[in-house]
Amino acid sequence: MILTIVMLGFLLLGAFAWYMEGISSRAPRWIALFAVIFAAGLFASFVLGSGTSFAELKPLVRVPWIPLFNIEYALAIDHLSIILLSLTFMLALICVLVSWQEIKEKAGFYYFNLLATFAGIIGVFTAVDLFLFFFFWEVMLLPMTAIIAIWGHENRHFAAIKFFIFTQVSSLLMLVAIILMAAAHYQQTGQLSFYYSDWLALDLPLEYARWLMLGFFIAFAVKLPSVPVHSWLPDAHTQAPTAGSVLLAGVLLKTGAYGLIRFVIFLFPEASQGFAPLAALLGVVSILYGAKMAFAQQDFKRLVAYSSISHMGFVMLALFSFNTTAYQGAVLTLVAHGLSSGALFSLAGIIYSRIHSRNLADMGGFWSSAPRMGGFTLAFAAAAFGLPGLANFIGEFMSLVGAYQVFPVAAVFAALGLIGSAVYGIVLFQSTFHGPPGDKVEDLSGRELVISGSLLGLLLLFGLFPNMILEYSSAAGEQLALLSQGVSNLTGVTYAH
Amino acid sequence: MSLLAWIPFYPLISFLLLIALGRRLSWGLASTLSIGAIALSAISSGLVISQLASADSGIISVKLWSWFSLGSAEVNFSFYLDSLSAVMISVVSGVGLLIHAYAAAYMKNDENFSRFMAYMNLFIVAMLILVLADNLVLLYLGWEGVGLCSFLLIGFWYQEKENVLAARKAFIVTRVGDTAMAIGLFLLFKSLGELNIAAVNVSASSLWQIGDELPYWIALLLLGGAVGKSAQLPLQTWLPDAMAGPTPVSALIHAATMVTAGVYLIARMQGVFLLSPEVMSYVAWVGALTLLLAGVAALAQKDIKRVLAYSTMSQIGYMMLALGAGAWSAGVFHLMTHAFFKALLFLTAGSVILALHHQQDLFKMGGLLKKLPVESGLFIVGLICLMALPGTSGFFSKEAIIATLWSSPTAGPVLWWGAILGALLTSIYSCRLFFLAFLGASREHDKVHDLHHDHPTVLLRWPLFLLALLSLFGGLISLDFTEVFAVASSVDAAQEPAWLHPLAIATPFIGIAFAWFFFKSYRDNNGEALEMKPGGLNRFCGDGLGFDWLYHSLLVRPYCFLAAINRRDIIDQLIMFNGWYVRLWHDAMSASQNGSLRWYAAGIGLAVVCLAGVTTL
Amino acid sequence: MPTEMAAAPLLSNVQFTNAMLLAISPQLIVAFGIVLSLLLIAWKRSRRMLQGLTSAIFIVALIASVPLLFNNEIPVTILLKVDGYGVFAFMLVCFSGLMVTLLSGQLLQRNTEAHDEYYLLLQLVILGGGVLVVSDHFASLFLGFELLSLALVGMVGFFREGKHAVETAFKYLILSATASSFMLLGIAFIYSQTGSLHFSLINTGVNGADQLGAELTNTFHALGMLLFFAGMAFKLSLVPFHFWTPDVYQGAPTPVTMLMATVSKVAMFTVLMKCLFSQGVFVQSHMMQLMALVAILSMVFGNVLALKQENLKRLLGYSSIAHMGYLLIVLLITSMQDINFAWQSALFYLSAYVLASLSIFMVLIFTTQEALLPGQSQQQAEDDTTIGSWQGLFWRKPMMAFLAILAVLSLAGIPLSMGFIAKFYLLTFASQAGLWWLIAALVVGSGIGLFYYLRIIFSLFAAPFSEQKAEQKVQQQAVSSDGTGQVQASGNWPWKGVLVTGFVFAGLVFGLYPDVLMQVISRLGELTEPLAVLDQTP
Amino acid sequence: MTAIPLNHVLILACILFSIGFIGVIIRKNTLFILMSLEIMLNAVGVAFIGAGSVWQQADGQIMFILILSLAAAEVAIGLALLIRMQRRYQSLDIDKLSEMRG
Repeated sequence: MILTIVMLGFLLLGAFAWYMEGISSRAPRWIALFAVIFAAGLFASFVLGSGTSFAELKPLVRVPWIPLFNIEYALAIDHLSIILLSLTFMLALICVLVSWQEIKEKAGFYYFNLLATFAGIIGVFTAVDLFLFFFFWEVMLLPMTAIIAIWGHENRHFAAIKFFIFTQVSSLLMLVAIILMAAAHYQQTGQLSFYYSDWLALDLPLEYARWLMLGFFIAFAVKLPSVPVHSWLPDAHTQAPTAGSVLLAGVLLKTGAYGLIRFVIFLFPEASQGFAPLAALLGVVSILYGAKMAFAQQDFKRLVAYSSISHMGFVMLALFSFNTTAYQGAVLTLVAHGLSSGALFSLAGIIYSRIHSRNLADMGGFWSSAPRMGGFTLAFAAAAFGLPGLANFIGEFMSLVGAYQVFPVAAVFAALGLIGSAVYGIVLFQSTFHGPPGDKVEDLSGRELVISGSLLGLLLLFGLFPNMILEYSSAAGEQLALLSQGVSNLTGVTYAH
Repeated sequence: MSLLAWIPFYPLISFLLLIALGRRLSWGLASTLSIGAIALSAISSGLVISQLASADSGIISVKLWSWFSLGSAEVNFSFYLDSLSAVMISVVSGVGLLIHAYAAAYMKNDENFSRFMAYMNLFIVAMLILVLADNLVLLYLGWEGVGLCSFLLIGFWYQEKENVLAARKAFIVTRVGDTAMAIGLFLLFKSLGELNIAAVNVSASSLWQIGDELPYWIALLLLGGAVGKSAQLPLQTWLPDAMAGPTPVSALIHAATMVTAGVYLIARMQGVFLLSPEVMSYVAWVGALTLLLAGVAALAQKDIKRVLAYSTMSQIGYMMLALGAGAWSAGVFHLMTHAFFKALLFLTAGSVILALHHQQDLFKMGGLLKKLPVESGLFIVGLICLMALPGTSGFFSKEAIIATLWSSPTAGPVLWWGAILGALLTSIYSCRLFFLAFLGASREHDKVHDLHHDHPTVLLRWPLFLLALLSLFGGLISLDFTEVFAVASSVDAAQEPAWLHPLAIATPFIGIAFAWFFFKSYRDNNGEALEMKPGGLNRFCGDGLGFDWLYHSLLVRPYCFLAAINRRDIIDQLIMFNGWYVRLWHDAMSASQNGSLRWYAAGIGLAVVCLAGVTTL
Repeated sequence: MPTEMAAAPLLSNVQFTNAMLLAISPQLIVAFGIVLSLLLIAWKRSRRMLQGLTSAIFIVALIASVPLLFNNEIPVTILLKVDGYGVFAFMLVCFSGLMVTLLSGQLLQRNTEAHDEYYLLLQLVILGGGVLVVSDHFASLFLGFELLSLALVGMVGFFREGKHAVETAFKYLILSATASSFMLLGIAFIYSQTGSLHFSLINTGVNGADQLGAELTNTFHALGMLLFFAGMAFKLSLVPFHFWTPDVYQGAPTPVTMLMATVSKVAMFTVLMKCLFSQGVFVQSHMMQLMALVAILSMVFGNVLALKQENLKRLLGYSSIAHMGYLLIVLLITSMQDINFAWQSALFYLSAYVLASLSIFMVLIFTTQEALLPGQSQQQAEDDTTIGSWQGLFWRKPMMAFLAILAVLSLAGIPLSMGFIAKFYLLTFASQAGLWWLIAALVVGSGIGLFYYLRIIFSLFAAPFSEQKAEQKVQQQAVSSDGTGQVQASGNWPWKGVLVTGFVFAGLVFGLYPDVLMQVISRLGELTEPLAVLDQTP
Repeated sequence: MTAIPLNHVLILACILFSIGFIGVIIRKNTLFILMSLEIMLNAVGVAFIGAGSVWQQADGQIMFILILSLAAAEVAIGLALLIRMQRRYQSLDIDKLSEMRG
């Protein structure tokens, strides 16, 4: 129930912020800040105070919504959701903070949209009725699109439309798959159901499951995104306002990965295992292509956007390796990438606020005037290219170690991505902070220090003590490995664990 | 927490303080902080090593915390000290301390002094973690950490474009090696389920036979990492460019410590390497080829630091050769002595450069013997160690290497001759360097900057004296690696020709004699302008034998080209082509909405006819 | 040559009972209302009174329909058959008529011409629609069809001084007459082969028609079906009979466009469904393929045509083409079992579509009223309303813009709106029937559609006019309000806010909690298990 | 007297209908278009009456009467519009009515 309150709270406080806009131009951001902190606190107290184990999906609420189709309002959380929800809250805070000075026009409506997006994301991470999941999946798009389209940069409408159409078209396929799944449940049990746990019990013919899996997979692959359906992302990231980019890269991409884990791999273990080689290939191609494209970019945010594609390639590869280590690595990569790319986008916003350009050619030599900013940029770029000690390294390393057990060749090619990431990471850092000093830029302000510092702190924390996250993903990882073992017993294909 | 754990911790604290406080710290405070931290590390190292001597197992280890686990294998944040890492930490903290002291003086006037010292401290942290790591992942952490520091320090003067590019190159080229190493780790973990160094070495030898395929690949991939970090063929190209960094950096990172990490890695993983004689011989060959190539390239350099850089490459080639030949102790011994004398050479060169207002071109120096007698003396000490004249530390270590080569199963006479030739080259380029810089008459710099005017003498001189002492007498230190290295196959000295040793000892003198006559014009220069002969060969050697060109045209240019032509993302274009296509349809269909009633009626009729056709067919 | 007498010819002695009278009471109320209106006009020509009377008639008809909703089906002579679905459709029709009445007042007031006929014609249209939705016979279909069409022609060209009045009216008249000729020829062919004008083929001369439906072997019968379908498709503006749509949508007065988009579509589709289902068309594979083809073409090309359209009314015209294409999916049933679910899907979809269309046209009317320049007739302003003219509406009139957004989202089929649930129905239906090609076309069409729907929404959010322009506008408005005080007074029509808020509320409620409506619709049939459709394996 | 086969009647109706339809398409004068529409409707009437006589029902003829009234209504509206058109455009050329397009 608490999550429902959080979502409603976000919406109501968002509306309140919107209303308050007319009264005080400063009120909306304080309301938003309060909303996020309050919600995070509520969530934390709930999770920590509940005293129950979340190793298995724990239902929170289940009430009928559309009885005719047996659609329910059902929420549940497990460790994966908790990890991703925590990431969401963290980045929500960052989003509010980076918007602090940036958004001056229509701030009330802006914070309403921001909070509505958070609400939608929370819904996605907790819904266990697939219709509800789809509902949230779409609902989180709307305010996000509004954020891009209203407060974005010069080419915002194009980017917003592209973003929306990509996700919408792919998710219609998912909707068809959801409907067919529910119908399959009807045929097997005589009752329509969209409930996740009910679906887990279904026994589908492999041929049929393959098609359904594909429907889900395409939707999530677009969101992840994976080559060749990635191209909405560079545009959307580039054109979005800073908080939009942070949210997109930090959390929205993770919904794709979340979907892959929960609704592709666990729902269709057999089918997705058959599909795994192709998915791994897509992952590897994403890694290399993303790295190469990132290197080619002249636009700070575009570069980071392509780097996200590259990093999500690791996640794809790892998830479809059906291996405990790889799974843990993938989950950690999700968190780490959320933090590091969020940080890089924040920095892009901070630099943009100084020089009003995202073009790397307009930058250079900032170190002399803004050493702190330089230090943080370096640290986050280092996180992006997987410097050990930061969380990204553990994530990628475990992903690759795990993937290597199953797809050695793919993992070797994926490892080449480490070189590619170093290339673009270094280029990014050097073309902003190295070189002859140009215009003087102001160094980080106190608020910006808090943003960067907290993100770096978390990256270091999870880099040095990754067990804080890993221990929560080990159970699911082992389940995954067991699942694939079960399948390989059936199919005769053996996988190393 | 045990003393061992504290060793990297002091510089870490110092790093954090320096970064946090930045320019607010005065020179005095900043240098005290950074040097003090290293001093504490050095003292702790000494204490720990003395503890090690009394330890029964010959090992001290400490587990700080459990880092993460790969399946059933725990990867811990723990340190492991045995005699090999003891040598390394003493070199790192000892030489590091001296270089820090020197650097504090050298960089005194730089506005970013505390940032510089912070990086240096961070480097020491990373390097200590590298050598103390008890598992390969932690080692990799240090490995990447030193790479990052190297990057930062090469690009410390970031306003110059060359420095920026050199830093980029250094990082990316070593990253190529690192990736190979990472893949090696994947393979290692897949096959052994373990990444703890000691455990790997043990289970490798128990699980595999000599000549198995798995250890071959693992060793080869680890070698890939080693050649990247240690600037060996074929990933050597970054080191000469790395000289763009401040000279103390070159001394610390690109001569004494980081570049020898590859040697350390191979020595550390000897359990795996021993199982693959083929890779051992590759190691030897890589070392031999690098030392010859670097020797030749050093002969054609104009920049004093680049000569030393190639010389470093060449000396590491010796270490590799030693490892490849199975002379583990000799290799590590040479690592240590090389750290002493190469640090000395670099730091002295730094003093010279400082005195000459950042003039690094050898052809514009000359006659420094009279103007800078102390520095000249120190440089001579360094050079004789480098040439391995009898009695110096370099002599002991290099002779130990050459002695094992002839009859080693993985090396052999050819490589022995290579090593001798390398020694010959070493003495020739050393003499050339000395002649050009110190003999003859001054060519451009009539006035020499008074070093001690604004640099503290004590810090600028005393480290050099200490290093000179170490260089001269460091050969007397005896290292005992029996606990670490498996006993090398006994060399049957009886079968070796008797002239081997005399020839090896005589080689440097032959080189000196040759140089004495060949470089007469350099030696007897009277102050007239000197130019390097512009011949193609000179240029070829000067550019490092064309590797840069090769990589540039084979890898860099195609990658940039690919990136440039596909900047707009062909896949995106393909997808957006659909948009174009739909728009085309839109235009076509819109044209049919021409407003004419009769046309619309005809459209209906046509539609009916067509549909009737479709239905009946 | 078949000689046996077909059962139940047009002229037969059927007892007319009270139940029948009750069953068609809503239609009778409207018919009676027309007479009443005529009398009112004769007595006193008052715009407001007539408008009030018309609204009252529609409201009474709506109320009268409610008790009929869950009745069993009642044949009223052989011409009509009143069942729940038809009643529900009639309520949609009537509700749309009510909205049109309410929204026409402003427009008529601005026109100095006579306007009494307008409401009469409107009532005739509703009556025509009312007859259509309950008809069970080709004759009644024909009557309803023509009643609706001819009255509409009158309304389309009502403001004869309008820029496009003649052109629009002529296009609609001639094309619609052509189409109805096609349809009539089709009916004649069908009649010639079956010997019955009744929808149901039972007891007719068609071979094997004692079961419901049969594969057609007779060319003229097939041709008849085709021609009949073509005539209906014209009214539903399905590709390739869609040519007239954008021109007429643009040229007609906006309330009339609204009428065409709602009443005409609902009535036509309902009767088409009734007819085709009664004829057992689902076993005629040719017709099924034909309809599938038309559906796919409509979905894709409707959206393609709207892609770069700037004129809002034209754009909505194109969008309606696509929507009727989507809706055609429900006609592609595979067996009797599907019929109920097809009805539910269709009615829910139509409700969503009607609500969205009403909302968006309402916003269109309101916004042009406010932005009217002096000397510009409202009709002209509406005809020329482009997407750009809604620029920045959100910042000026948030509620109205929100209604527009909700309507557009509904048309685009995105959650939070009824349109999404409607699309969910269609997808459920299509995936059960295994209509993969249609699903593909739906996905592609929706994708293309998003492009222009989002353009509308973004325009609402875009920065308002530059200050200079806005100032100019303010000045102009000041001038105009000084000149004609009456216009200013009527600009603040008090119901406006109520209407907008009501529609927003309805849209949100039905979008978020569609069960309210679903339960009603699912109880209309009551004959079979509502989800029996799911029993088949796809 | 042999009965005329139904198909003949229907084919006649088809031909008549096509003539009318072609008239609608090719005629530029609005008046002729209206007349062509009448032909089309009459063709339908022929078909109905033919079919009705085959089935021995009055239905066909009733339909024909309905069609006649439709035709009358249509022509009435059409002629009214025609007058408007003549006034406004001083022409009866239907092709002038193509202002809305695209």
